Amino acid sequence: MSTLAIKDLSKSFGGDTILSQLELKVNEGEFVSLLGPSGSGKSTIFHLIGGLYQPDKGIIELDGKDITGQKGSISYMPQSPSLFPWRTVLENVVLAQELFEKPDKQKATEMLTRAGLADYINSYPAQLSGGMRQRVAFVRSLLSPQSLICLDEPFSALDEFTRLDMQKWLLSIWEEERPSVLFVTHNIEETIFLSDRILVLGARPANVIEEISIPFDRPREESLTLTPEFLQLKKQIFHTLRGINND
Amino acid sequence: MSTLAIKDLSKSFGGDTILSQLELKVNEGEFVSLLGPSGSGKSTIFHLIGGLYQPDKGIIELDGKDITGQKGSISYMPQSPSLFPWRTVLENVVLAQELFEKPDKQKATEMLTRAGLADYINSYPAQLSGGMRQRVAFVRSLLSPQSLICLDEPFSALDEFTRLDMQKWLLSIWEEERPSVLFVTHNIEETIFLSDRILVLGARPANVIEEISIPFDRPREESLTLTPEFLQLKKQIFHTLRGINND
Amino acid sequence: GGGSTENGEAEENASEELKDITFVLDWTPNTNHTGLYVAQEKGYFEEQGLNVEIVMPGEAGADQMVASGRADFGISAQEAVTEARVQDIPIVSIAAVIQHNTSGFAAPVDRGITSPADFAGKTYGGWGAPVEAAVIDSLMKQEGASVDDVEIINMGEANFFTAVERDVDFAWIYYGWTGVEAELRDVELDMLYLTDYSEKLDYYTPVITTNEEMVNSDSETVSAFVAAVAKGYQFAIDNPSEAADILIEAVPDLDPELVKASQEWLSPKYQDDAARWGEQDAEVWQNYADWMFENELLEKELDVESAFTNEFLPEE
Amino acid sequence: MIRKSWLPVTVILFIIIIWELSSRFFAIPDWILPAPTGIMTEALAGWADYQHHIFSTIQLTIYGFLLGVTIGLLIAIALHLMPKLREALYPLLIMSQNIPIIVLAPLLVIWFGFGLTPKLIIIVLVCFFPIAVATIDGLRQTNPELIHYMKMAGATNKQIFTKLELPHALPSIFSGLKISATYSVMGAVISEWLGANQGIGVYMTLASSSFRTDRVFVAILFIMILCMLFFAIIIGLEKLLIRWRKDENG
Amino acid sequence: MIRKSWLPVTVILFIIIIWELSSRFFAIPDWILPAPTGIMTEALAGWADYQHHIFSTIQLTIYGFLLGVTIGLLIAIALHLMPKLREALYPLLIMSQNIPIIVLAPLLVIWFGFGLTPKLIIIVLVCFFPIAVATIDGLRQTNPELIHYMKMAGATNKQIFTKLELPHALPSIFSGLKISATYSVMGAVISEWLGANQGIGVYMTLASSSFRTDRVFVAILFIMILCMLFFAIIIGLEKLLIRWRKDENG
Ligand SMILES: Nc1ncnc2c1ncn2[C@@H]1O[C@H](COP(=O)(O)OP(=O)(O)OP(=O)(O)O)[C@@H](O)[C@H]1O
Ligand SMILES: Nc1ncnc2c1ncn2[C@@H]1O[C@H](COP(=O)(O)OP(=O)(O)OP(=O)(O)O)[C@@H](O)[C@H]1O
Ligand SMILES: [Mg+2]
Ligand SMILES: [Mg+2]
Repeated sequence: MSTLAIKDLSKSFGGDTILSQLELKVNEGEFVSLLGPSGSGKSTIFHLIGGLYQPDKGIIELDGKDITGQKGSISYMPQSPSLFPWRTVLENVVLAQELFEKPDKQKATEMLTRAGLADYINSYPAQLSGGMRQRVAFVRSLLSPQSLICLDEPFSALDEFTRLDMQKWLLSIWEEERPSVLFVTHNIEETIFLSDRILVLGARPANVIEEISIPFDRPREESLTLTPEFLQLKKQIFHTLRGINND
Repeated sequence: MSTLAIKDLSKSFGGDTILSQLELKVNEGEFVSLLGPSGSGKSTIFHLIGGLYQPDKGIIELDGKDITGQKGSISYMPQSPSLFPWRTVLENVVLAQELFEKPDKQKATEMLTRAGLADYINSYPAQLSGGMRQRVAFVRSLLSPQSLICLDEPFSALDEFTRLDMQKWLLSIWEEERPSVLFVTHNIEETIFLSDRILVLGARPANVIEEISIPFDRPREESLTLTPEFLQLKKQIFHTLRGINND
Repeated sequence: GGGSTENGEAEENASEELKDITFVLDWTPNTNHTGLYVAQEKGYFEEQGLNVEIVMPGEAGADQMVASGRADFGISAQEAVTEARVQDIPIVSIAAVIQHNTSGFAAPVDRGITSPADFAGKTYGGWGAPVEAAVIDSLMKQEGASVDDVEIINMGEANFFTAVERDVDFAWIYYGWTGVEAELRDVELDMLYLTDYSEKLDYYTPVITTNEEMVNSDSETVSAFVAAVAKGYQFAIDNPSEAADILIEAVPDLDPELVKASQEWLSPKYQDDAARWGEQDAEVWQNYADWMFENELLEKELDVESAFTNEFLPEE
Repeated sequence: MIRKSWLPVTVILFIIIIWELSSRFFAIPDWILPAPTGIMTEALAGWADYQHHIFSTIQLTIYGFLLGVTIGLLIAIALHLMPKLREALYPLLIMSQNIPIIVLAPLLVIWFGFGLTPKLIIIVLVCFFPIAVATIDGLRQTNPELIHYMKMAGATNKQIFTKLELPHALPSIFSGLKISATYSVMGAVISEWLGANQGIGVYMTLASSSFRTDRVFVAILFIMILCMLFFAIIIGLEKLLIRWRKDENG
Repeated sequence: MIRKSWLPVTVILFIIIIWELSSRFFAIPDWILPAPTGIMTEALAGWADYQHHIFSTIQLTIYGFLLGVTIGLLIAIALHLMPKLREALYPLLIMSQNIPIIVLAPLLVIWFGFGLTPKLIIIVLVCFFPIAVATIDGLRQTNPELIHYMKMAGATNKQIFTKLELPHALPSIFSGLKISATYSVMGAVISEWLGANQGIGVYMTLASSSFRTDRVFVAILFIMILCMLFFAIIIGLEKLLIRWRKDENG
């Protein structure tokens, strides 16, 4: 349960300005998604929040405290799984937790089982399929102790059903513990189904060009995705994105 | 333009049987998709076709020739980009071509431009976003000289529009040169839009549990995805997959 | 009266506490060192109230160890002591182990080297010191030849027998060890001793050394030590075969056959024509230092008086 | 293990046979290159006389190697964690490898006497460098993607080091250990030339100065056996500690 | 480069100053440890007399190092490409590092005389090993994901080697090159003790046998300078060849 506020954030690599005067806010217990074309700077925003890069300009605040350039404030799932090849699945998922407290292997085992990896607890990453590795990274981020969760395309390598299952799981955890979530995805349905608010990033230099509040009640059911309101919203976002791409 | 025939293929890792007596055929110039739950063995099938692993049993034939355990017969795009960190984007995309002939840097540059990477031709992989790396790997596979193309979730990290753009590009190349394509994806719309035929893999040990021929004419337009027939087909496949997942 | 008191003290020391002494050799143990090992085995050191440890210097080199006081006594040679003292290194020679220089130039007989004149046109294998060329030159000059006609190469780690197999025709050896080994092997050598050609080159090698500090402030220990060593060499002079056995016993890794033969050859040469074992003559020191200075092997003249002393040798 | 080692054993046996035959055929004198049978005879006959030398050297090697490896690792870790220090001290490390024993020996003996200390210093000097260089290089080559993850996850520098960089550098560290282990035995032998009363180094110089080439080769034989033993232990440890690699390729 | 090197220079200067001061303060005799000023005086005064020694050693070092590196690389590559060969020959490689010069010297002299050959053999023996071990280990650590891709793409073993394994092993190879370069100068000096008429090794033994400790240190000074030069060249080459690493972290 944290509030994230990004103010006037700019970042460039070499000569290329990637982000320019970005403003962004995630309220306490809110689930916010970022949508934007490939290469627009979504992962870069995460890296800045996580303190990996120093911004050229701007401030990042968590609960009113300036955390610009400061590491360890968020629970993070990177775009590529980034598992340690010499650690088993179980040892990998407790890694983030290990950095702050005694790892809870009991809970880790339960969560891995929930993610359909019960048989792979003692396997090494190289023995897993792409989607399995992604789920391991997902479980790892859920086990981190921080209350702001940043997920970078967590379900991109999953089939529709595993994905739906994971989404529902994520929602149930979210509804129970109410962490603030910042979520990157390319899947419009997913983003509507999960979010309170969607921020659409424009092409370079990226900034929030549209903000969409999702009106649907919680808890949400899978059947929601078949309602006309849902499809209407999907179409709207689709057109916004098309606008960016045709620029 | 090749024919691929997989006969009675079995493979296990350690004690786990992943594939059991799999039968699969890709006809000359055909576009075939594989759908299946995460961890069902799709990538493993590719690895077997590519000769990386030796099957426990069974034969893989290309144009009637036994290529079981033989490498280099397919143009391949792996699930994770697998780019060489010390090669620039341009040097990376010509890699597969380099193995057999003098690389055509002219054509490579053109294709990178088509993939929206014109500004990144001389960048290193570490400087790219996730989606960009995936496009580099895609261009690399298109530049390989072999006529059977195996693509393992090539567009999973792309936003809807870049993805659509890449799909259309792939289709245009396919219609022009008519290679045989074996395609893995988790996106049901994508698979209907692109394929002649869809093979649905069941849970472990995997085998083809359903085969769906796509009746739509070619060339296909984007608008196809909004037709009721398309939606009907999508629903049908969705149910098939749900069936597997509920087992 | 005074003498007996001293002896009494020494005995008292022996029964109580022995003084620890470190003695450093110049190389690996060989028959040059027999007297030391005899003194060790026969308890002559203990009689003098000393507990002596004999160490090999390895790469460290004996002279610096002795000069710095890390070792109390050591083995060196007159030429080294001369060079060292000229560099202000405070070591002093306190006894000559062998009266006359037993080194010389040796060549297998098939090289036909029977006099220094024959060196011309041949290859000499040495260790690269300027003194070698000077010595060869002074021998050859007497017969009207010059060192310029000798090819000098450095044979480094290779030993005499190896070197003469290839490239090298003659080398500078101690007859008492390498020459005796040749006899054992039935390798026939032509041996040209330095002493046969030049008085000035009859210097003391090896000698026993200590540092100035010991000489000046602990003469008692030095006397006691030299007394024991002298007794040891006297024993080796009188009983070559038994002395050889003692050395072999003390250093079992040596080749017994070589030690025995070498001891047989060397025993008469320890004292030779001197009045007592260990005696050194100022003239010998002066001659060789002058020779070195003339040949530009020394940067300044040696103060012969302080380079050696006979004062610790037992009265005969 | 057993199944795999027949090949090198065969090669070594083959070399020994060739050596024996050419020794006999060309009648190479013993004092130049003794035949293997001659060496073996001496090795067996003299065992009681020289075995104390061998145990002494083994002991020295173990102390020196452990000390050298510890120091090498500590230096590498310190220099890795403090880049300023690395800049400042790297040249000194290199210099340390260029002080000839002939110069160092007198100084060491003058400062530390003829005891264990100067010998250990020599072995450490020989051992620590390959370890230090390999470890520093290994630590620097950690996958940057994983470092990024660790930083984002809030790992402290110490955690990044212990949980990521160190396990990642393990293969490099073992590569350095292998080189160091190989040098440590020779280092011990050399250190014994610095004034010792026992040890293979002493035995060898004595043998060499009394022209007993066969004994010199007995000494070499034991140096080699010791060295292979050390190397085998390192490889065993490597297999034990770097398990995942095998699984990955399996 | 220039900006970065002030730190090590400072440290070295600091050490030299401490040394000079303690030399004076404790009145350490010149023949034990000459003061830096004394060494510099001799270095300047004697330059004309000893410079030919230095050039001779430089030449020897370069030949030996290049030969050693070439052989080390070739061995590593051969053993990597032929695992059977690796099994068979690896023990021999280790053994080669355990033949003491004292034993090898006579044999080399008998077989090759006192010329250039035996010296090159010594340097090669010293140089090739770190390179070979580091290269073999580097080649074996190639990212298996990339190897899988290359195999699937139909790369021949040769292509996998040249296009993937070799570039991937470059950092390890440079790690080995750094160790070897450091040893090569010392190797050349040692090889000169094996019978040479000029070279730093000869200059040093002469100085040592005539108790000119200041000259011994002049020799060491030049050994160190040479070594640092070699090392700097290797690091320069590394920077030139392994460009992408810098970009990646930048
Ligand atoms: N380390 C870096 N050095 C140079 N350029 C970089 C670096 N990291 C990112 N970039 C550039 O920043 C831009 C945004 O990258 P980012 O990874 O944030 O995109 P993204 O929105 O996450 O895209 P995707 O959806 O494809 O993952 C890209 O153009 C990329 O080339
Ligand atoms: N090298 C290996 N060692 C052991 N098990 C393996 C190995 N490679 C794959 N497997 C197992 O084979 C099964 C199938 O893996 P595969 O990568 O083919 O799945 P997939 O269908 O591609 O899944 P995804 O959609 O998640 O990529 C998994 O259970 C995985 O754990
Ligand atoms: Mg991204
Ligand atoms: Mg897969």
